[in-house]
Amino acid sequence: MPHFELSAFLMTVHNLYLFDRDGVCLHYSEWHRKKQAGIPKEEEYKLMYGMLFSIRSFVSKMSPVDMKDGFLAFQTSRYKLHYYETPTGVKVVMNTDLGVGPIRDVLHHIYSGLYVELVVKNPLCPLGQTVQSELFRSRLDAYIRSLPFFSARAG
Amino acid sequence: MPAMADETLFQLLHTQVVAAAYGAGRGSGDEGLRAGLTVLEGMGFRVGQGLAERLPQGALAFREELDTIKFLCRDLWGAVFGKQTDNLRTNHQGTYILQDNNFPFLTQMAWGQQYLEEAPKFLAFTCGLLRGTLSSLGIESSVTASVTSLPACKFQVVIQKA
Amino acid sequence: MAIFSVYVVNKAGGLIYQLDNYAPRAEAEKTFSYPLDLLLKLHDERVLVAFGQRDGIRVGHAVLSINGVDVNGKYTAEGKEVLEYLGNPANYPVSIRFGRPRLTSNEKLMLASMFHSLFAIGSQLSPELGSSGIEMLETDTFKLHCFQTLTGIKFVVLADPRQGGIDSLLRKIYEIYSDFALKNPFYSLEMPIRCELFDQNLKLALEVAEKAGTFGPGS
Amino acid sequence: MSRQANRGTESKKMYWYLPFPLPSASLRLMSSELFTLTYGALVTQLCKDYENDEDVNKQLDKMGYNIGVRLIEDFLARSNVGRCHDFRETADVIAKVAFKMYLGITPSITNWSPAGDEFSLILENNPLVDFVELPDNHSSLIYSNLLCGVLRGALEMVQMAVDVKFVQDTLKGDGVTEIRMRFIKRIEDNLPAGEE
Repeated sequence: MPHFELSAFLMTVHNLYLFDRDGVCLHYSEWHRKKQAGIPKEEEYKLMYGMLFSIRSFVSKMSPVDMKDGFLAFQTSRYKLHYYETPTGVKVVMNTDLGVGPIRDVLHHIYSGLYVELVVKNPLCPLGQTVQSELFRSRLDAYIRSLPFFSARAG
Repeated sequence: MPAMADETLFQLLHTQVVAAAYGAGRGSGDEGLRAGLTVLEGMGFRVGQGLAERLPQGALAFREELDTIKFLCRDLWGAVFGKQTDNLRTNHQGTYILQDNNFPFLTQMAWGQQYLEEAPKFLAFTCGLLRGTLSSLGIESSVTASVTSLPACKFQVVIQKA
Repeated sequence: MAIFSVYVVNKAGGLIYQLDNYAPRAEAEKTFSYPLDLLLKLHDERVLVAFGQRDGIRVGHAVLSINGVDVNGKYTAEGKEVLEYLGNPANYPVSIRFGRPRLTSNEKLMLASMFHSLFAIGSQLSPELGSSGIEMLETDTFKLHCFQTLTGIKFVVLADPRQGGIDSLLRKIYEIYSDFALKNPFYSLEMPIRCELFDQNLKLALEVAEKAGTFGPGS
Repeated sequence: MSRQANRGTESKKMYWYLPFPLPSASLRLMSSELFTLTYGALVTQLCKDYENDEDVNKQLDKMGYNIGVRLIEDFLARSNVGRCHDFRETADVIAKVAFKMYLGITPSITNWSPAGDEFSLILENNPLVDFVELPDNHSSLIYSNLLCGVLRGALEMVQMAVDVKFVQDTLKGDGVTEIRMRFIKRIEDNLPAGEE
């Protein structure tokens, strides 16, 4: 029997990773996370990126037909990982609970409305490094908290 | 509201203009900073002169100094930054303060104090632009900028009496 | 609707059973004059399209045949290197058939063990307590469903994103596995499953599931 | 309005009204020329800072590259252009979407190489060079070289290594301005070192 939690889904956003095409973790933030990975953060980012990199090549080989968007999401018994990648290799990864449906437009907004506007267009933000801009961090945090499927209660 | 595409291209070019002003061995530390600001202001001045020459003749029918400054606040700012300045003050003795609470070269940087010490580099070109436009309109001036909390900043225009 | 393939993976990540149920053929044959306006590259003993897309030929497609004769990996039927052959203007015009490369059994083994480790990482990186490994993985062309037994055997089904009834299919496969593999005295655990009855019952179960149809929009 | 006590140059707040707004057309004109004028000031400054034209050309290309690697992200955010898998597709997107969006012109695409890995962009009017005459002591200056850097930087970010150069330039007396683009190789994105 697949492990299937029948309790009412508590809509929530767990955490978010932002990577560039070289695997640099540009940004990480979390909102409701009950379990840590048990390894240092830098190792966690490498493990996450390595997993995503492998999934990309895994799905491109496994796919029976030519793909367009490719890998979209995966889920386990307790959470769902949503994935969005741009032609420049910027990767937006958001973990939510199982009840959250496709959120491609949300991830696209994080890329175009927040990362491009407040990091790429900030002359003082060098590319390929962890983002230092506080404006980007605060706007991202505010945006995530404003999402309909973000619920503080689950904290 | 993100800027128009061509405004974005201009902003990215402006970033390279700032980089050029501080490149080419202009010295480091304060001396380098001053030299860079002067070069930036100089480039802005040339662009300001060029812009003023392309004004439709009608716009030059100003007599009043104040009207010229208002022209800067509305039309020049509109053409260059896609918005108007938010405030204009004057002591009626040739000193004007143009305030922009959302200066486009700063809006992507911060909301508050972060990058405060770097901000002046992104204002010098505009100082020169204002001075250059005024000088083409026959008004000599000195223009300085100040920023205390991004993305707001002030440009002080002091008219040199003949 | 379509169920594309089934994989059974043992505790150590070894592939012990694999079935291709439905593999749509996406192929395109075209005659080219010299020089070839597609960029080819060698990858895993095959010649693939690296850049350039036209008339149904896509990046990632493999050279399947030259002038109607199937190639053998990176060699032509006559044993010459495909890349060399296509680099020589004398061989033009040439008719080349391109298509999505079929997975070799070696690649299937590698992909099974890759999924095995991805499954585990999915659990390790979970932000919630008590999470299993990856149970479902979604792309725009297929959904991968995985059911892991308490004994660590993974049953993996790849199907069209809109194919329904996969959970019950996975349970059915588990029953067939215990009936026709586990209970078969000649089958040793964790080893490749070569039981005829397992094979037949599994194919039957796939047909039933495909006919059960789909849920969600579209046929 | 009461006169403020003389607090230095601090002046009293004054509500100002505008005599008459400029017609928006002339605003559009000024903003499009702003880019050209700013570019001119940049080139002039570089010619002061560097003795020979080769160094200026190199600086312009480097600055263009710095713009291109960021401009591509803005372009992708604005247009929903997907990954480019073909050089002909790429040429169309550059000429018909990117140039139109950022410079307001649509260069024509010509002179395809037989292998489809080289083409030319023909610009009837190069917006960078309005009102510019090249002084004769700068004969080997490639005035618009920034454009080559922008294209090279942007395409590199989408995994295409390309060579971009001017082969004709109206500034040098040619009939049109022609930018030659040659596909070198596809850049595979690989795993950072030290990964499993």
